Amino acid sequence: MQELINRAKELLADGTVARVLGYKAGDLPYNPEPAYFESAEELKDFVYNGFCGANLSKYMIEASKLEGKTMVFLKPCDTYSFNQLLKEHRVDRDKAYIVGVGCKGKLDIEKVKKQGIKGIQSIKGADITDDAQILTIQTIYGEKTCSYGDAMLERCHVCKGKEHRIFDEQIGESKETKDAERFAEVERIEAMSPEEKFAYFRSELSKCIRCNACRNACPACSCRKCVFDSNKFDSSQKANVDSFEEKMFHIIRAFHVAGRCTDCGECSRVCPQGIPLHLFNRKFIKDIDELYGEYQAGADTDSTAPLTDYTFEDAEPSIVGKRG
Amino acid sequence: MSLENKEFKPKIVAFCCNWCSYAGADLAGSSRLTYPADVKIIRVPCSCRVNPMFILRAFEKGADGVIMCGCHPGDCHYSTGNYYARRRMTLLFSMLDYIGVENGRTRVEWVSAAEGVKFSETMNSFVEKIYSLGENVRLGDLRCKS
Amino acid sequence: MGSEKKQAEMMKEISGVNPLKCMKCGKCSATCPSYNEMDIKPHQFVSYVINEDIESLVNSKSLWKCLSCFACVERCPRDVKPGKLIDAARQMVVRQKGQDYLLADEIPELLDPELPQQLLVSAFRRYRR
Amino acid sequence: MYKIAKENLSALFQLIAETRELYLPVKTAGQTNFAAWSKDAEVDLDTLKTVKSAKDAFFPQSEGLYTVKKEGKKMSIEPERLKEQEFVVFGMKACDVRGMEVLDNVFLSEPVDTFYEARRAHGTIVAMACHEPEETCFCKVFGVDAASPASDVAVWNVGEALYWKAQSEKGEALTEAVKELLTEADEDGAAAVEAEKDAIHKIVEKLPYMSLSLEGWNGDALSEKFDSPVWEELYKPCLACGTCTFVCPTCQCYDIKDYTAGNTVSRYRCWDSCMYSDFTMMAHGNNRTSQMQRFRQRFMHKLVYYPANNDGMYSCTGCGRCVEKCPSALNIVKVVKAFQNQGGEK
Amino acid sequence: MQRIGVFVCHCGSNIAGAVDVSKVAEMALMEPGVVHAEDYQYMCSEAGQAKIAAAILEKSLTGIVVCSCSPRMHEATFRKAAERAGLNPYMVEIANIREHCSWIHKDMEEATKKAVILMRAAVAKVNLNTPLQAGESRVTKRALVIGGGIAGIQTALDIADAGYEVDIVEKTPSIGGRMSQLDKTFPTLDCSACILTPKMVEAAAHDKIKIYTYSEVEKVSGFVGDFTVDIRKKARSVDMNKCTGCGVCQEKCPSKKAPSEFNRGLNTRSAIYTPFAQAIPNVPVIDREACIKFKTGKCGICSKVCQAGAIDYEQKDEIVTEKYGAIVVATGFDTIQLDKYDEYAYGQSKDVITSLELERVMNAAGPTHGHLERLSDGKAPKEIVFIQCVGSRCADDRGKPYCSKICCMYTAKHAMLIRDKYPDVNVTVFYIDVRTPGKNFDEFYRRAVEQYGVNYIKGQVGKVIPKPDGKLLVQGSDLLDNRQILKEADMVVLATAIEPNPDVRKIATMLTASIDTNNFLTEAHAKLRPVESPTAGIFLSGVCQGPKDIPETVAQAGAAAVKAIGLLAKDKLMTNPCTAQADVLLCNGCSTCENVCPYGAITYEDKEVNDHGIRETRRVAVVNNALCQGCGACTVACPSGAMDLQGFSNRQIIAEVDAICR
Repeated sequence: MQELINRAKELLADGTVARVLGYKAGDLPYNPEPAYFESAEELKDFVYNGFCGANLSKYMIEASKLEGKTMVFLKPCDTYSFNQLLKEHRVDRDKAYIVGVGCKGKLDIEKVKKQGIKGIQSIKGADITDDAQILTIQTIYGEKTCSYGDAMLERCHVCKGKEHRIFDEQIGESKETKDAERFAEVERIEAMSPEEKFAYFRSELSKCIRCNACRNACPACSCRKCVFDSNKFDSSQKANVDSFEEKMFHIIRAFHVAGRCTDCGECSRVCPQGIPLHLFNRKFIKDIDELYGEYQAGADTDSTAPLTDYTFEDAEPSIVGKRG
Repeated sequence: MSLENKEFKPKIVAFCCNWCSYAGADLAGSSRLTYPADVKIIRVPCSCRVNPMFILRAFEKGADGVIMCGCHPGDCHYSTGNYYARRRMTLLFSMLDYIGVENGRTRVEWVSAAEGVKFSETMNSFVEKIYSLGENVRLGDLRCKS
Repeated sequence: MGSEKKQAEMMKEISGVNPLKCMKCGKCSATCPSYNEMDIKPHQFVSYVINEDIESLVNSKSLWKCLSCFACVERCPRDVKPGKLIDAARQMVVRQKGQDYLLADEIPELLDPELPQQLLVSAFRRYRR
Repeated sequence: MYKIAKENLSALFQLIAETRELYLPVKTAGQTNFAAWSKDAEVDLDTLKTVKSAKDAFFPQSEGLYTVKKEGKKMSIEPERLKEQEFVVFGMKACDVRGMEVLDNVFLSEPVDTFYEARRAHGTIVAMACHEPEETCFCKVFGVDAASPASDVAVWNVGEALYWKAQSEKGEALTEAVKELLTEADEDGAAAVEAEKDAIHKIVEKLPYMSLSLEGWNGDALSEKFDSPVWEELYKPCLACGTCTFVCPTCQCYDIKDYTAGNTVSRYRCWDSCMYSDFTMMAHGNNRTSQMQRFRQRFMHKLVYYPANNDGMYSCTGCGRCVEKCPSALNIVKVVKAFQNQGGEK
Repeated sequence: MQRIGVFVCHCGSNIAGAVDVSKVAEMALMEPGVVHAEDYQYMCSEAGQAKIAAAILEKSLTGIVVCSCSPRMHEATFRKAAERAGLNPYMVEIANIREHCSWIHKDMEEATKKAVILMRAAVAKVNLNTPLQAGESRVTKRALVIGGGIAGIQTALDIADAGYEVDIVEKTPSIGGRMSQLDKTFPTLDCSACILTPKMVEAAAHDKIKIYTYSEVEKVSGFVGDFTVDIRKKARSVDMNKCTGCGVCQEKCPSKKAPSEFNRGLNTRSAIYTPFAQAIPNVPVIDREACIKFKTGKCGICSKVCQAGAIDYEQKDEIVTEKYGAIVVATGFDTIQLDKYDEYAYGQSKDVITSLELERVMNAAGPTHGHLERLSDGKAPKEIVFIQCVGSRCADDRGKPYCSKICCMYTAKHAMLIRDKYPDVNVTVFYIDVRTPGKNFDEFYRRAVEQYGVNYIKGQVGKVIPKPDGKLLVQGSDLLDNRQILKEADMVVLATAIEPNPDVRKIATMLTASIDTNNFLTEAHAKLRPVESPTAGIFLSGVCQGPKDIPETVAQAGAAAVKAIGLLAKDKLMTNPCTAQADVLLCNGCSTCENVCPYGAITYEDKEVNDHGIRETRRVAVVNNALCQGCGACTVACPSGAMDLQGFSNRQIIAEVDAICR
């Protein structure tokens, strides 16, 4: 972490960047917030640890409108989002000084709490320099431990790889965290009967409160004004009066980001109701991979997106009923 | 055709592209090739004009089946429109299948301006399928059911 | 017949070759150093698979005359890779015979003094599993 | 005070449900929220905080107001019926109960919100003392006693039993209705409850947010706080989602919308969030044009405007849901602290 | 609020026989916005149209719905009728209750119900219609032809003969193109130069044709009817007006080591040069890379010997900006690079040559003055092997997946010419298939075999091995005899695949014309519009669109000319008003719509916007109404709904959906 701070100070001092986009220490051991730092003095609050899970690429949309360069710390998976935004002209490469930060997997406090750990006072083992095996947690109710792996976000278990796709420099080491199949959960659902599928998604989506956290945290959902907020389709319903609205919202959201979603997992991370929203996006990714050839959004900035592309021999929509 | 369920009159929306399928439907009409009156056609310039929102909207408002027809791949009046439509609809239908909507409530058929017979046959078989699936309960908005 | 079809499918699967891509140009045969030793020529190999006559392939002399030099694979303009088909046919024979294709006792019989030594070595490397 | 063994709880729920609607924390797909009780529902009284507060029971996320029916060119209007059925909300916490007070000040003062009023009149709140408060809790800062909820019925969770105490007429009535399942608590029971209260108070003292000071936050602080440069820094991580608003027990803003369903139009209201860019959108646009302004609005309302209109009562109960749920780790505590730190420099 | 009139047509008994038309009219009055409804025997008749006009005027209608036959039949009729009554023609919607209803449903009650629903959908839509104006754009009556080969020359001549001005832009110093490099042409064996040169002269002399040689298209803006093109006239270093074309400078030039492009690098040329003797214009250029004066500052011999004083070392590139109504692309082809085909030993032996090189060898003006000889040692060859399909029909990335189309015929030509002139030379052709679909083509090929004794062997060559003695060992297979062949040859000729001129990608990008995976320009419709690009105002001539021989190229050149003339003959272009429009406040500037537009109608601009008080400069989509054809692909690609299609807007279609599902 000190290395990041030192580098930030250097670049601020020599005028390379006008500000630094990173994280500020929170008031609890696990809630650092994304923040801008404009001076060495401000950097005293800078923190970078396992709880810094937010995808800062999203913030670069706004940062691109500011004067001067913004130094930003991006995890490997964040760089896919940055690339994708670059491709869509939503961020300005010249306004970003990207430090690719190594990643050993990011933590999900909800997963810690799900293990019955509450009254958390401090957490040891979450720093990026730690060797990432065990978290030791001091609570009001005594000391608890939790393995790092068990506390990791879902996305880290199916990590795309620890390679930064775009950066100006790299700092810190990464550790492979992939220990599960990316599409296993999608396949599990695909194998269900229509009734089971319906019941599964009804149960999950019934929790949706239409808070729009998934949309607003999503780097692919970068619309200035979402269709669900505008009257262009007569679709600006805010509430969950009927279960259909959640389906409409989540299907269309997934469709709008199909071929653009980098599978960064922010939607699921931020959902207050713990809905595995990534399963929608990942379904499209799987379909695209299978039907139109493997495609990883954000892997580059010049490939043709699957939904703006075609071949004469493309699968017919009837393939949906035919696949096993 | 199995029409056992006399009570159930499905609502079926058919999006037809202006250049091929709408003309194919016209040909079916002038050839007096019948298909059930449950099918109502909406004319769009090209199958690529069909937004997934339209299809979900139809289901929301109480449609029991939605079919989209366009020019055969390679014959699009706008060269490439139906290629895009094909990918979009494939993904959309796959998603609907994934969330447990009965397969068969949605369909895409390529019908040329010369295929009046195909148009009528397609509509007959699609309507039959919708009858066999029954009322759409998984995608509709309850407020539209009364 | 059924089993022939299955074998043909298996051959396509092992080799990863789609024989239907062949345009019958014969460049594989033109390029093959063992051509004259072969009873079934490289380009014929492809059509045998298309016609699902795997029995003949498996029993052919060619199977063991191919040097696996992969010149045919390299030069095939249609990406058909006849060499891989031959390789696949060998695999099938190997699988039928069990763990080892080349049992020590069998070698002297098969030994042709005119065969290059290199082939023996490479065959051992490839098929002794 | 009465007592009921935990093993008899499902019988209690069934009994309540015979005469009243019953809402209580139910776990669905891994998350606990208030929902109508049913035999198959997975009741979860162990989770300290439901994701959403219990305010839906009185102020639902969306509710119909009236329906317009069209026949030919004739139109008729059918207003939605007010709540008539008695209902019980079981398992609220002291903070959520305080939340109801906050909402009462808004909806029960003139002009009275009849939909809300009817629900309040027919709803009985059974609240539980917080057995094990968590690090995100700071209700004490707002004078809420986690050990003694100010509800119709208060309940303490001690060992294998719940202790039950009616605290209002409605509470008495409910107690009467379920008496067959309750047993009179003895002196040991009373002592156990006192011990539980003590334990809760002790833990509360240890919570990290206990030192939070609200000094300077009051109805008179308007221009000082409004014009502070601190907001410019604070709002930046905000993604403009409505999570904080929708999990909050005191947020009360709603939008009114129409839904066209063929020949009918239903007018309904639904929660809105001041964090949304289209909040209070008008024909000319929006009077708050930046996220900073929207962000400021939420906290100014909770800590300045609301107290100014309600005898100094804050529109925050310290439930800590926003602390847990904000995707960007922002929350009201950070806001208060930021002003604290900024203190003299300003 | 709209004031809508609904007109229900009986169509004699065609509709009224199955649909209760008065019921439909009656139900129409229940619909929001409908203030007038009536039914009539024949709405399309004079009397019917008069009824519509009368109602529009009397009831001040703002929109009408005609329930009748298919809009494909009478939409235009009713639109005109409405327009005559002062109503915007795009405020008319048709409910198709004949083809889609009365003709296919027997049960009157059922058919009437459906007709009512179709009427409702049309009313719901027209409620949201807005008046649209067909735009007009002017047509600049001048065409640009990019490429001065036979395709470009023919197109230019045809357009010019129709009375329109044409400019040809040619990259090289002379027009003439590939055809000028050919010796003889199949299947008639007439001399290429003899038939091409007169055309070149005709083009140069035509008063409507202006030729820019040694020039390139630099920038294209605008759209159909109104393109603005920057042409870079590269510095020739010779004054076109002064030069007499005497050729003395070329003779005296001391730098003679530059490889001759015209002769495919088989010999050299001087630094100041015309590519070939019949070049048009017959004005040399100085190759500044090779010129001693430009390299060292010393020399200047050409300037000294030029009696006309035409040499101008100071000349600079010049940009000419011109306006055009139509652009024809005729950029032609080149042969592919053979560096990935090691097995054919091209590059290892001078005696392995491409067919185009053979053309030069056989040509009297070529490096060997027309004598057939080995380029390595000048000896007369006795055995010549031709190899077909080198790089054509190839699935891997070494070559091209398509058939180059011309090789079978020119190889037969070469074989025949050699056997004719040198009967003692043996000629062997290794082929995969011999493809001769063309007039007199197969006869030509058979003559090569039957009369001239060319030895055709079915089977591809695997390898060509240069031997130390200078001979070439060709290893091939004879698939018919099932034997491998080892043949010694003195020369090997490769029928090398052709590919579009590499510059075409750059040009296509400038023109926003689409291109396929092989870099051939895409036609607007593979069958019905084969000489037009999907981008309006861009036409395709010659091999840039796909492999072709000379007669086909000339035919297509004429067709492209006709299409261009058809455009230039119009004074104004009426544009379809049902085009896409971007809402600048919603546009993200993401370029997704641009990527699916088949017409290149969408561009991006930085625009100052005022988004409810927030003023900022944003990158937003702009639709060119003259190019947009209204397919709607962009509207669905756009996630924010910023892109909408006039006449088929999102809200209109949704209103129809709602009305049907009601």
